[in-house]
Amino acid sequence: MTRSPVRPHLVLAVAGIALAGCEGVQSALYASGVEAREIRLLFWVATGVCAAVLLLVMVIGTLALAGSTRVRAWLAREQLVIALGLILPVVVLSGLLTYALLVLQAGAARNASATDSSVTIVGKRWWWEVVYRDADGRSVVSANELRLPLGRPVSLRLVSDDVIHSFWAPNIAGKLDMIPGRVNRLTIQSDKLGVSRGQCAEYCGGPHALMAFHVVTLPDAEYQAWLAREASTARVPTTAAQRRGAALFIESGCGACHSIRGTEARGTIGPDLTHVGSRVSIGAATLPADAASFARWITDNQHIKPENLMPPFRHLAPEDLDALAAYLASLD
Amino acid sequence: MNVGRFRRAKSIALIVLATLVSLALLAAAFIASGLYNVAASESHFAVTTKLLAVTLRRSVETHSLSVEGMPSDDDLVPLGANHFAAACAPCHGSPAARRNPVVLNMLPAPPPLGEVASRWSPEQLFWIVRHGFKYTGMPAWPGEGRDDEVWALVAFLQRLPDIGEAQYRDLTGAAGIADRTEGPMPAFADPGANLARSCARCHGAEGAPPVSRRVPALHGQSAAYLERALREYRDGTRSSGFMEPVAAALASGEIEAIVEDYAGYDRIGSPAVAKDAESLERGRLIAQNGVRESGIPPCLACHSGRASKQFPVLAGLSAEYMTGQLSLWRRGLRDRSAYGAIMAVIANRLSDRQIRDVTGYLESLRDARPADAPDPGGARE
Amino acid sequence: MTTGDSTRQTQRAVSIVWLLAYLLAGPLIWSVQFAIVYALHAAACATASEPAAEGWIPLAMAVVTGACVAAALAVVACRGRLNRAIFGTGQGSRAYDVISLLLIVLATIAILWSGLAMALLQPCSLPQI
Amino acid sequence: MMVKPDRDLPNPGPRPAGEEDLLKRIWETPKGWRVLSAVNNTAVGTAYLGIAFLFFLMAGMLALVMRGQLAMPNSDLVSQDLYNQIFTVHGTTMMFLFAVPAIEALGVLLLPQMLAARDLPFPRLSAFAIWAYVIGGLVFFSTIFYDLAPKGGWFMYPPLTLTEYSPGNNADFWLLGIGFIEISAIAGAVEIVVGTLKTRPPGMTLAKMPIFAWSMLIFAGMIIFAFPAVILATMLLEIERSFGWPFFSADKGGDPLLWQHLFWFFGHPEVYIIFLPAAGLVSMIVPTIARHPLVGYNLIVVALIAAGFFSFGLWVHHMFTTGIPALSLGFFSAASMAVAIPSGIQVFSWIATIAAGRRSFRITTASLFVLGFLFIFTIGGLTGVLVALVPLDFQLHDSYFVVAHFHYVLVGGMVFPLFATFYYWLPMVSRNPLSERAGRWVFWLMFLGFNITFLPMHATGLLGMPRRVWTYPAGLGWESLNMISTIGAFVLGAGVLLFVIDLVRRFRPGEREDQNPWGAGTLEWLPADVYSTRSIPRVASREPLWDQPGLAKDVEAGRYYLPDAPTGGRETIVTTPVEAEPEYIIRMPGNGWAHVWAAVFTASSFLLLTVKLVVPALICAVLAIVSFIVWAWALDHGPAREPVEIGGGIRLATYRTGPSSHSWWAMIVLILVAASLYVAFVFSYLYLWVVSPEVWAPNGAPALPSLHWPAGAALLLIFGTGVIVLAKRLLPEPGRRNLGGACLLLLAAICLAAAGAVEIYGHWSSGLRPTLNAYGAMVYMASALNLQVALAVLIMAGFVVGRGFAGKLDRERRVTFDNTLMLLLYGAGQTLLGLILVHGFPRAVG
Repeated sequence: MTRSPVRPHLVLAVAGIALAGCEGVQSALYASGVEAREIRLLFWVATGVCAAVLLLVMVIGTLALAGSTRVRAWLAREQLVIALGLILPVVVLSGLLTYALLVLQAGAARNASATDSSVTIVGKRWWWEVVYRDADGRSVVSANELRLPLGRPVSLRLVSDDVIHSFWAPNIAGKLDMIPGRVNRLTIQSDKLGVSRGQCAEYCGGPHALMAFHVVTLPDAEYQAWLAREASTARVPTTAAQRRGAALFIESGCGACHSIRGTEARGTIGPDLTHVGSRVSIGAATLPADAASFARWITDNQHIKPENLMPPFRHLAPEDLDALAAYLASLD
Repeated sequence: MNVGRFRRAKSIALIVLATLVSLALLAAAFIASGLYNVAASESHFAVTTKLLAVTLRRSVETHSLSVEGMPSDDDLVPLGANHFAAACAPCHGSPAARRNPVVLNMLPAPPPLGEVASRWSPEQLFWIVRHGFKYTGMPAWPGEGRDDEVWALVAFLQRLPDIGEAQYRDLTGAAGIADRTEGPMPAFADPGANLARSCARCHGAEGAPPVSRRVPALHGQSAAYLERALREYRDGTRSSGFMEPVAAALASGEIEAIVEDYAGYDRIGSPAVAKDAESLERGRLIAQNGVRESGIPPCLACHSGRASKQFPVLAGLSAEYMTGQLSLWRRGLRDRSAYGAIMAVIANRLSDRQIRDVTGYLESLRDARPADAPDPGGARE
Repeated sequence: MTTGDSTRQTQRAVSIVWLLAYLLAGPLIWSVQFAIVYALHAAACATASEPAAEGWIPLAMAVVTGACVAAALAVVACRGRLNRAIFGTGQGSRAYDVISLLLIVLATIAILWSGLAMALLQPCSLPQI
Repeated sequence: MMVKPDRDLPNPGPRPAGEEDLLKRIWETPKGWRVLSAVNNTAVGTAYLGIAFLFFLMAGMLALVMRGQLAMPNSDLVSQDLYNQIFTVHGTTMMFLFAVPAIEALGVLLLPQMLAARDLPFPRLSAFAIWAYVIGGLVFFSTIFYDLAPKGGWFMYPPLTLTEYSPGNNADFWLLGIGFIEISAIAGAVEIVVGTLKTRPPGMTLAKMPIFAWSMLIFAGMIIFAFPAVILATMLLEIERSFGWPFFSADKGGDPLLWQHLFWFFGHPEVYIIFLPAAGLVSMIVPTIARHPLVGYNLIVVALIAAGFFSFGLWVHHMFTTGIPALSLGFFSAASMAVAIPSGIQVFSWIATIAAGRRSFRITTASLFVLGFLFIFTIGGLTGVLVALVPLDFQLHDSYFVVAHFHYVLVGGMVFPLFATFYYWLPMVSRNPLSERAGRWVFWLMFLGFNITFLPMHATGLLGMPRRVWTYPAGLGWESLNMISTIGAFVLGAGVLLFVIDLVRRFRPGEREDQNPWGAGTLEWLPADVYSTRSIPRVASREPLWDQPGLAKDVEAGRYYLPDAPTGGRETIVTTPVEAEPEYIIRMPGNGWAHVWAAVFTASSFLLLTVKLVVPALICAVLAIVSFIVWAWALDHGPAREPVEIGGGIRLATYRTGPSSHSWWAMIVLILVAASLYVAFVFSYLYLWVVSPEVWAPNGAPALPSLHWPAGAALLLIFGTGVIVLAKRLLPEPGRRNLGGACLLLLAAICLAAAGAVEIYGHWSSGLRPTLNAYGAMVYMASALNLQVALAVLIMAGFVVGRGFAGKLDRERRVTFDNTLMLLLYGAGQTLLGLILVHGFPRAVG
C-alpha cells in the first residue's frame, strides 16, 4: 500500500496514542495551543493565589481553635473580619479579575483580527462535520477530525444542525458552544505537531459521551498537501476485495447517507467517507480507523455507540463484510 | 361478654374451614379416581352447556371492552374472505360448503358462522378471532401483533350473513380454488399442489392484481427478496397470521419455484388513485432526496431495483400496504431480521404526514427508478 | 376602623419600606447599574450593524456607571438626614447604619469592578481566547 | 452585655389551673391516620424534613450507581439510556426535591421556635405545600423505575428537550416535578416573609433577629424574584412541547439561549437560596458552642444581603461559553467576584467567634460538621473564583472540575450544615440526642469520603473529562482518578448509612429532658410543648437566654404575654415589622382536611395532564378549586370579639384589615411573584426581538391589529377600575346584607377577563397565530399570562359574592374583598402594561 508523504507523522502520533495510553492527549494541562497555554498560566497563577488563601484560612482557623488566649483574643475582633474578610478579598480578587480580563481581551482581539473563517465545524448528533475551504474557495467536507497547520491561526465557524453541542479541544483552546440558529467563532493556533483529542462538552442526549474527535497538527506544507488530497476524489479500489467492497457499498444502500466523492454515493446524512481510511478514528473517535473496526462498526454500531443514528447492517456475509471493510480502510 | 363473642366467632370460623377442607378432599378424590369421562362422544350436562355458554359470552363481552380502532374500508372484505376460505371454512363451513362430518364430531363442534355477525359486535368478533377459545379447538391468531389482519377477517364476518353462495364464490374464486374448501382438512395443512394458486388467491396471478390494496403485488419483485420474505415468515422473524401458516407449509424447493414464477411476471402497478399534487411533490422529494434534517435517506437509493436484490422495489406497490408495513416497523414488529433492523431505524424517523406523502408518491410511480430522479446527492445544498 | 387608625397603619407599612430602601440602597444602585450596562451592551451589540464602530456604547456605559457611583456617594453623604427622615429622632439604630454603609461599600466595589471590565475590554468583540 | 432582669412582668400572678391543659387541647396533634390533617409546625415541619431527607438518600443512591458505572472505563454496569436518566433525576432531586424543601422545612420547624411564636401565620398553607410536594416528588422520582424518567439533564436545555429530540412523556415528568416545587416554594416564601416580619416576639426588632431568621427572610425574598423566572421558563417549554409555540426553536425566530437565561436567572440564585439559610444555621450553632455572641452580627447580615443581591448578577457565568460578547461576560465575571466577598466575611466572622469563646471551642459532632463545612466550603468558594475567571471557565466549564466545584459548594455549604443541624437541634424534637460516639464516625466517614470523592475530580476535569458522560475510553489518564472518586463515594455513603442507623435507633419524638442541652442563647431553647412556649416573652437582646436570667422560668410559668387562649382557638401575637410592638392577635386555623384534598387534587390534576388525560385532569382541577374554596371559607373570621388582654395591660384586636393584616402582606408577596413573572416575560419578549427582529410585525408577521382593539381593552380596564371605587362604597354596615359591592367586584373581574379576550380576538382576526413564529407565540403568551391572573380574580370574585350571600361580608369583615381587589388592580395594571408592550413596541421600533 502506497503512503502519501503526510502519513508518517500521523502514523507515529496514532501509534503513540495506542501504545502509551498517552495521558494528556485530552487535557487542559498539556497545552499545545496558544490559547490553552495562556489559560494554563492563568490557571496556575490563580490556583496558587487560592491555595495561599486556603492556607491562610486554615492557619487562622487553627489558631482560633487552639491558639493561646492572647492570640485568640486578638483574632476575636470585628477588625479582623473586615481586614481578612473584606479588604483582603477585594485586593486579591481585583488582581485576579484584572489579569483574567486582560487575557480575555487578548483572545478577543486575536479573534477579531482573524478575518477568514477557513473551517466550519457542524455539531451533529453525535459526530462532527468539518468543512475546510481550500485555496480556491472550494469546500472540502470531512468529519470527526480537525487538521491544523502548525503555528498558523485558524478561525473556526461553529454551528449546530440539531441540539446544542460544545466544541472542546482542551490541549488547543477552551470550549465554545454550537447553538442552533447561531454562528460562533473560535480562533485557535496549534504550536505543537501531533495528535490530541477533544470531545463534546455540552450534554446533547444519547451517546453524548461518545462524541469526540481528534486534532492533528501538521507542518504547514504537509497540511497544504493533505488538504489538496482531501479535496480530491476517493482512491479507486485496487484489489479484488476492495472492488467487491466498493460494489457492496453502493449495493447495500450506504450511499443513501454517506458520500464517497468520485462514486455514486452522495448521501449527506452521515459523515463523508471519501478519505475515511486516512483518519485517526471512526465513529467520532470511538474506534481506530482500521479494517477490523469498520467491520465491527457496520454490524455492531448500536452496541459500540448506543442510540447513534446509523442502522446496524447485520445481513452481510462475513466475506462481504471483510470486503466492505477493506474498501473503506483503503480510502486514504 | 366480649370473650364469649370471640369464642363464637372462632367456632364459626372453624366450621367453615372444616367444610372447605372436606370439599377440597372430595374433589381431589373424584379427579384421582378417573371417574370423569372426557370423551368427546359424551356431551355435557345441559346445565354445564348452559353455564359454559354464559361464561364464554360474558368473558368475551368483558374482555372486548378494551378493543377499539376498527378500520372501515371495503378493501378488507375480499382479503378476509380469502383467508376465511382457506383457514376458517374447513371447520366452520361456508356459504358454498357445509361442515365436514369430521368436524361435526368435535365437542364443542365449530358452529356455522352465517349468523355470527348478529350475535357479536365487531369488537367482540375481533377479540374472539384474535384470542381464540380455551378447550374448544378455536386457535388464537398466529401472527404476533398483527391486529390489522384480524380486522380483515372481522370485516368479512360482518358481511357474511348477507353473502350468498354465488357472491362467496365470486369473492374467493379469483384463482378458481374456492371449491377446495370442501376438502376434509384445512387447506394450510395440505402441502400439495396448487401452491401457486394458493398464493394467487390473495396476491393475484400473472396479469391480475392482488385482491386487496393491503396485499402487495409480488409481480416482478426480485426472486431474492421474495425468497427472503418467505423464509422470514417461515422462521418467525416476520409475523403474519396470513403468511406464517402458508410459509410454514412450504418446502425449500417449493419456495424457489414460487418466487421464480412471481419474479418472472410483468410488474403490475396499482390502479391510479387521484392524489393531491402537493402531497405527491412532497413525497417525491422524500423518495428521491430524503430528508436530511430528520436523517431520512432517499427511499429510492435502495428501493429502485438498482441496489441489492434483497431490497424490494417500491414503485407501484399500494400505499396501504406500505403504510401498513411502516407501521409494523414503528411498532417494533419487523426489526428481528437483519434487513428489517435497517428499515426499522428509518421508519421511526418518518412522521405520519411524511409516510402519507411518500407512500402516495411511490404508489404513483410506474418505473422503478423515475427518469427525472436526481440522485441522493441532490439533498446537498 | 377610624381614619386615624388607618393612617397610622399606612405609616407603619411605609416605614418598613423606607427602612428596606435605606438598608438596601447600595445593592439597589448596583442592580440598576448592572441591569442598564448589561442590557445596553447586549442590545447594542446584537442590533447594531457595525458594532465595533459604535463609540457611544462605552461612553453611555461609563456615564451610567459614574452616575451610580455618584448616587452611592450621595447616599453616604446624606446618611444622617435620611436616618432622621426614616426613624424620626432617636429611633434609629446603629446596626441599620452599619449595614447600610457596608452594603454601599460592597456595591460600590462591584460597580467599580464592572467599570474595570469596561476599561479593559472592547465592547461587542467576541470572547475568544 | 447583661440586661437587668425585668421584674415588671406582664402577667406576674399565678396562672389559673387548667389553662395549660386548654392550650394542650387546642394545639393537640391528632392521633392515628388523622395525623395527616395536622397543621402544627412541629409535626408538619418534622415530616417535611424527613421526606426531604428521604429524597436525599434516594438521590444519593443514584449517585452511587453513577459512581459505580464510572469506576472503570468502557463500563456498562448501567445502560447509556438509564445513566442519562439517572444523572437527570439525581440533579433534579437534589436541587428541587431535597435542598429547597429541606431549607423550607427547617424554616417551618425552627422559625416559630426562634421567634417564640405559637406557629407561622399560614399553617395550612405550609401543610398544603408539603402534601403537594410529597405526592409530586414521589411520582417524579418513581419514573426512574419505569424508564419514564427525564433524560435531558436537570437543566433541561432545549432544543434537546423539545418534542423533536425528546419524544414521549419523560421530559414532561420533569416539568411536573418542578411544577410542584414551584408551588411549595412560593407557598413557603409567603409563609416565611410574613412569619419573620409579623410574628416576632415583642421587643425583637429587625436588628435583634436571630441570623437564621435574617437568612430565611432573604431566602424568601430571593424565591420571590428568582422562582418566577423558572416558572415562566417551564411554562414556555411545556407550551412549546404541547402546542408548538416556537419560543426556543431557532428556525421560527425563537432562541435556545432564552431558556438558559431564564433558567440560570433562577438557577444561580438557587445556589444561594440553598446556601444562605445553611450559613444562617452555622451562625446560630457557632456562638452557642463558642459560648460567645457572634462576632460581627451586622457584618453577617451585610454578607447575607449582599450575597442575596449579587447572586442575581451571576446567571450568565453558566453561559460563558455560549458566544456572548466579551464585555458582557466581563460584567458577570465582576459580579461573580463581588459575591465572593460576603462569603469571606462570613468565614472570618465564624473564625473570630470561635476565637472569642471564653473556653476553647467544644468539639461535638455538630461542631465537627461546622468545622468540616468551613474547610469544604472555603475550597468550594475558592474554586468558584477560578470558574468565575472567564478564560479559565472556557476550559473548566462543563468538565468534572465544575462537578467538583459545585459539590464542594453545595455539599459543603448545605449538607454539612444540615448534618450539624441534625446533631444540634435534634434534642428539640426527640427525647434522645444522637450518639456522639457514632457521630464521630459519621463525621469522619463523610468528611473523608467527600474529599476522596470530589478532590480528585478537579484533576479529572483539568485532564479533559467532560460532565454528564456515561462512559469514557481508557488511556486518557482518567482511570485511577475515577476509581478513587468511586471509592470515596462509597465511604461517604457508609457515613450517611451509619447516620441513618443511629437516627433510627435514637430518634423518639417527644419532649426532651434537658431543655437547653448546649446552653444556647436563642429562644428556640425555651421550654416548649405542642403550643410552643407557654407565654411569649419580651426580648431585649439577641441572646435573651444568656442576657435575661430567669427568662425560661418566667416564660414557662406564663408570666409573659398570651399565657392563655383568649379567643378559644389557635392564635399568636402579630407585631409590627420593624420595632416588633404587639399589634393584634392573629387567629389561626387548626387541623383540617381541605388543604390535604386541595394538594391531592392539584397533584392528580398535574399528573393526569402529564400523561395527557385531559378530562380527568380538568375534573381534578375543579375539585382542587372546590377544596381551596372550602379551605378559604373558614379563614375570614371577622371582628367578632372585643379586643383581648395579653398581659401587661395590652389589649389587642383579634381582626385587622389593610396594611397591618397578615393576609394583606401575603397578597403583596403573591403580587410581587406575579410581577416578577411578568417582568421575566417582558425580558423574554424584548430578548427574542433582539435575537430575531425579522419575525416581528409588521415585517415578519401580519400587521398589528388596528389601535381600536387595544383601546377597547384599555377602556374595559379603566371602566373596571372605576367600578371598583363604587364597589368599595357599596359594602354594607356590619350586620346588614348588601350584595352590591361584591357583584360590582365580580363585574370588574369580568371586565378584566373581557379585556384579555378582546386583546386575543384582535390578534386572531389580524391573522396572527401563536405557532407562526416567536413573535406570535410571545403576543399570545402576554395574553395568556393576563388571562391567568384574570381567571384567579374571577374565581376570587365569585368567592366574594358567595361571602356576601352568606352575610359574611361587610365594611369591617372584608379581607377577602380587599385581597381580591388588590389582585384585580394588579391584574389591570399588568394587562395595561401588556397592551403597551405588545401594541406599542413593534410600532415604536418598526
